Amino acid sequence: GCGSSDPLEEDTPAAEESGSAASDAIVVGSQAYYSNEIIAEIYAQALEGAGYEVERSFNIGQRDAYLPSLESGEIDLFPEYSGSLLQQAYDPETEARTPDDVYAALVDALPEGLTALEQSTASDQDSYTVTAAFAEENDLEEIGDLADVDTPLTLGGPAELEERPYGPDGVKDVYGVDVAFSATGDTTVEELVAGTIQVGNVFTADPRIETEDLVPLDDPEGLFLAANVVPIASTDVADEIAEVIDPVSAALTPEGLVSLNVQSTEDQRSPEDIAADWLAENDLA
Amino acid sequence: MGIEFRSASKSYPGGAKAVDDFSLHVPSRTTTVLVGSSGCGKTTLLRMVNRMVDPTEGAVLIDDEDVRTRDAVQLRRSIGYVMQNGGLLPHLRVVDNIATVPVLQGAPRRQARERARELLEVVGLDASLAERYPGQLSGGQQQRVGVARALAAEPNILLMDEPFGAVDPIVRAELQRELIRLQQELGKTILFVTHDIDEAFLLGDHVVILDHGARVVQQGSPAEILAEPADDFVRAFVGMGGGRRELTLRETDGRTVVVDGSGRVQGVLKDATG
Amino acid sequence: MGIEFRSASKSYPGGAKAVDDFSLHVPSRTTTVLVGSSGCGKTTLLRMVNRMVDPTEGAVLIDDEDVRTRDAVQLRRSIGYVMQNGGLLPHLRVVDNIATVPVLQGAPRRQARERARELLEVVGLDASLAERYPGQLSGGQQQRVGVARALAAEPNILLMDEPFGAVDPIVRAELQRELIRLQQELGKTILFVTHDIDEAFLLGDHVVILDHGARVVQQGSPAEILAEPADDFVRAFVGMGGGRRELTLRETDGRTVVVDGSGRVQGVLKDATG
Amino acid sequence: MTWVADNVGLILQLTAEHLRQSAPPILWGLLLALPLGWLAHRSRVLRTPIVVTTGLLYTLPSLALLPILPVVFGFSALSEANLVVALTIYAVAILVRSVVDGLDSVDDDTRRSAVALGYGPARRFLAVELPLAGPVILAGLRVAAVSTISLATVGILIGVTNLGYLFTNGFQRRIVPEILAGVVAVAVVALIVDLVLQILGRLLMPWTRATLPLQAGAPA
Amino acid sequence: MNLLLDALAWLASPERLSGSHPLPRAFAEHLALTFGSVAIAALIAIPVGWLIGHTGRGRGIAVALAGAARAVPSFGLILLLVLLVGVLHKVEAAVIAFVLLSIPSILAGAYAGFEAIDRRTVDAARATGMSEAQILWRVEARLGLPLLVGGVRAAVLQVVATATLAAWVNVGGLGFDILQGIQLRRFDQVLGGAIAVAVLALVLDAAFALLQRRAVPAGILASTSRRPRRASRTRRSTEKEALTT
Ligand SMILES: Nc1ncnc2c1ncn2[C@@H]1O[C@H](COP(=O)(O)OP(=O)(O)OP(=O)(O)O)[C@@H](O)[C@H]1O
Ligand SMILES: Nc1ncnc2c1ncn2[C@@H]1O[C@H](COP(=O)(O)OP(=O)(O)OP(=O)(O)O)[C@@H](O)[C@H]1O
Ligand SMILES: [Mg+2]
Ligand SMILES: [Mg+2]
Repeated sequence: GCGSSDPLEEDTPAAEESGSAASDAIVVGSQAYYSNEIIAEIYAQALEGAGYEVERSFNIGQRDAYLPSLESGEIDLFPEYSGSLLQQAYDPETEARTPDDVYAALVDALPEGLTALEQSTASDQDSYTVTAAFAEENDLEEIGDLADVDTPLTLGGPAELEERPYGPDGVKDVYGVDVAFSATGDTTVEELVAGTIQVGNVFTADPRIETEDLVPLDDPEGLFLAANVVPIASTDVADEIAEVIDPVSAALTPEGLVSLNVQSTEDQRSPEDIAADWLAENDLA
Repeated sequence: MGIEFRSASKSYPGGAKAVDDFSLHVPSRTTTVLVGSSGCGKTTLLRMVNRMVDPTEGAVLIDDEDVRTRDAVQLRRSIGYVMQNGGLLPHLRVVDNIATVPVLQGAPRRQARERARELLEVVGLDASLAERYPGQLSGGQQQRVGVARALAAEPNILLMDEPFGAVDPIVRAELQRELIRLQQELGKTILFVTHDIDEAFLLGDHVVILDHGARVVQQGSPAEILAEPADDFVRAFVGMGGGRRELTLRETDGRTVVVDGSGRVQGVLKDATG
Repeated sequence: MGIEFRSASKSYPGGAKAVDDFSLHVPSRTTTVLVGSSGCGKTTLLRMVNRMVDPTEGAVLIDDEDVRTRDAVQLRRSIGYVMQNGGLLPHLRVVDNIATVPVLQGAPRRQARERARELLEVVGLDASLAERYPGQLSGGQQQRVGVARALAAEPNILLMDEPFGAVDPIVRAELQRELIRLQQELGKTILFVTHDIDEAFLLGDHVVILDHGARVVQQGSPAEILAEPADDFVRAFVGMGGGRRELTLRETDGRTVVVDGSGRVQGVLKDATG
Repeated sequence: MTWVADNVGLILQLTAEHLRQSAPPILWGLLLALPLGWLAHRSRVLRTPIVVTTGLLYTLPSLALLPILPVVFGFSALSEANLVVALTIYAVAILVRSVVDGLDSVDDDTRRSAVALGYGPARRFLAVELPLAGPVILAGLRVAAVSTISLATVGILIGVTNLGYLFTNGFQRRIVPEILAGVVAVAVVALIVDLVLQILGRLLMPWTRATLPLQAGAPA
Repeated sequence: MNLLLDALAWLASPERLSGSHPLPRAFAEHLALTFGSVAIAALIAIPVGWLIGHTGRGRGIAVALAGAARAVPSFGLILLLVLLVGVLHKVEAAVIAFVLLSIPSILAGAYAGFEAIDRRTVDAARATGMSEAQILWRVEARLGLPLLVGGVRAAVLQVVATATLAAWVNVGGLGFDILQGIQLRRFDQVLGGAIAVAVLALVLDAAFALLQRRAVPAGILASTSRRPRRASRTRRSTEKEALTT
């Protein structure tokens, strides 16, 4: 098998990309998450508008999968979420919780070759969310209120939530809430609505919080870190592209991000169209 | 009485007529042999009798009754059928193969098996073979089991479709002798198909030579046919074309040998009674 | 000259001796037929000649030269081999099948094909068959193509392993006549294998009757063997056991017919020259 | 269905990507399976290990194989090579069997006939056995091609974008037509490739359909 | 090698018996999914396959449909069905996808089993006076069983491997550990989960191989052990001769 890997590797995009990165194209990456892809597309179009040559390397999976490529310079720019990146990649034990603290900690924690550009006010952070009906019935406002619910609770979320610091163990430690866990993956909201789980790990920018009448519970103890949208760039190009990207971050508001998501899921528009319109609306085109 | 073909024809979809207007009377308790080259329609004729094939025109009658008035499955159970390879069911033991039809007809299995064992002897096989599977028998043995199975339901009619075609010449000769013996004992109405003219002449009381479309070229007793071949086709078929049946005598080493038209020695004259 | 077996033996791993101390001289330009029942070692003998089997003891010589001194692949190309089913390569057109060996030997394809077309005629086939695949030929036609292919490299020796075993009797008779004609024209050294004693007597200048382990039971011309069967085995084998070769004469309808031991009519006497 | 109409370009582009990614594993699979199958066919000793090992590969779940490959082979986690290697492994698993069966299916008389004619071993393999094993190998190749194309969609789980993108993206956005388009596009691509292989087989192996029209169809 | 050891350690760890997805339960779920789907597929495919095999009709259509079914990507189909039928029926959605995945192999096994029977055997059965139902049940179904079991075996293997995808929609089974491992970059867990699936597949494969052997009618076994074995030995050694020359 090893002998045959050489010819195979020749035509891999990774090899091409590192070659073309040298030839000045900016490689923009994104997670395999539609909302993240829209932000990445906005970066890409903004850069193109500013005359950069851009290569898109979108939908490249989970953080741990793409981070090495980002650090190695295969990818030049990536829309990230401050708290998630900090906690999952660089400092699981961090005490920072507020947007500014987290951002500061992240800037410190980032390795040599990576630079965090200005963060945006828009955030898409983890939350513990319940249906409005359930919240009303049990008088829920913050996560800690779940401890008083006398029926057994099941927490739904992606498979890895089980092992995260803010997972079932975290909520027990911080709020004294006992929950069972169910790996609901991409169907968390559906299961929440269907009642098979009572608490869901939902991203705060998910438009269905609005449309499905869900309530993210308050997190006074800081179980979750702030997760503001922050562009992570290769240090090589960071200064150069900051001129283009910083205004984008400045223009991206929390409501704006939800609205971008709504355009994707409700209006079923393509990321290109959404990005182009948004840039035009914000006079960034 | 016996089997009667009345202007029977059969066309298969998309093919020419396999059997074209065939008429023949097969008398009870005789052996009639249909002989002809490959594809001339012999099998089709045979199968008309037990309704494995229904004629597209004309009719086949058994004891003056049109077979089409009878239920095909019941009819088949009442007629013995022997195929080229014995046609045994490979997953049943010899004894159960033989007992197939009686069991299908509702006979108690035990009794049917007992009878099957008796039949093994009738066809000249050792009773010890009863518990074997067909795959454990030689070709010749399988053939005998096929005959035994055909006899199991005590049919009046036996249809035999090239039953000895697949066994080697020595075994074949033995099986032929055995069949002659059996027929002398049992006196069934046998309709026998072969493409070997020698076999036809050996076994048949009556021989029917067929050309394509089951056209009857000549019929009669073996001696009649040999003495007066109807035409060149028959002549060629019975081997006279190559001179095989035109024999002369020659003296060799003080014996009289019989030599055919191409100079091949056919045998030795036992005693030269004119 | 010719082919010589010198005390050749062959044991297959795990089996008894397939050929045990076999010696025979096959003279040039004659047809020698090896005849014997199934499994007696005929094929093994034949394959010793073109080194598809190497004897475990003894030797096989062609024109006084041990075949083992020759390169097997080259040797095979120089010897014609005809198998039971023709052994044609199903993925090559008839013309390319015939041209196989010349092409393997480096002849220009075009020229080899031209020669192949000529050979089609030699074996009595229409040139229009050249572009067909073997699957589109009848058994008899395939057999002829097999012969044509064996002739293509102009070999002195032809090995024929039951070449006509798979075709029906009429076609078989035709092929046999054709082979006799061809041999009269070409005068090859033919080693022919069959288990049909009639075929052996028809084709062989010299007939070798074999028992298991390729033991030579008797050899000689057909007439010699018929006149003086060496023992009961030969007698049974040539059919005298069943009385098939013990002929008597009988008058029927003013003709003299020849009848064998079991009462079966063998033919008509042409003129009763003693 | 307006989603489909609005995104024809995307679908076509992903389809092209998909084909580009699936073709090499199919070819590599065949190229690797031929010698392996030949060995297994030829050697009694190697037969069982080869057939069992390749069969075992087939039982590895793709979901697991894909992320493990970069760790084992040291490819970049984003490299398309991961997908290509994984799919090649599955193709080999299917094809080795077919190659063995195909070579086994070559009539022994034909093989002997080739020996008797004076074919040397190598030439016999290439000019006689391989072509005659062709129909069975082709049948395996068709299965391998269809399953490779269908399986390639899992690539999206390790960041290789192809038609599988429509599944995960459509699922996140709850756009049924998007997923449906992906499913249909994959099936259509697979069936077209299957058809192409079938036609190719007919062109390359004309003798397989050359039989006597009636004589062959005579009843038993 | 290290990774493999880690994976084995992961598998052997006592923690596998606790947590939200204990390994034994995952095995049970995986098996239930597999056998449930294959059983449903068998109920559909066997009668249809037998009918095709017995009558010789409809083979073209069946082959085409089975080909199309093979071409449908299971992953996409599961996601599609979950969206369509809703999360409350996600198990059904996954089962439908796996049923579709199983049908082609079982169908092919069913009719190929019939087709592989010597036509003269069926002909003989008919000529001795068996009704069509008797032929189908007493002769064809019996003689076709080994290939049918082979088809079921192939289906089971495919579903076992593919059922890992069901974890994506939270249906359980051994896929969960793999999926979670991927997200957490815990390769010992990913490989451990993969090994668990592979072992399950191998055990099932071996069981079915045994079943397939048992399905061969005694008469066929008896004859193959007597005659053709000699023939095949003959063949092998002739090949060796050819090899050496
Ligand atoms: N089911 C069928 N469909 C189409 N054609 C058929 C069918 N059965 C037989 N035929 C054709 O009918 C003709 C007669 O066939 P039949 O089997 O009766 O010949 P046969 O004399 O028994 O030949 P053989 O000696 O080869 O057994 C042949 O040309 C054959 O091809
Ligand atoms: N490759 C082999 N391995 C083991 N035994 C073999 C092999 N080839 C032949 N034999 C055995 O050697 C004996 C002679 O075989 P051979 O093929 O020469 O017989 P034959 O006279 O040609 O028979 P047939 O008329 O059936 O073709 C047989 O008992 C056969 O089983
Ligand atoms: Mg017939
Ligand atoms: Mg032989």
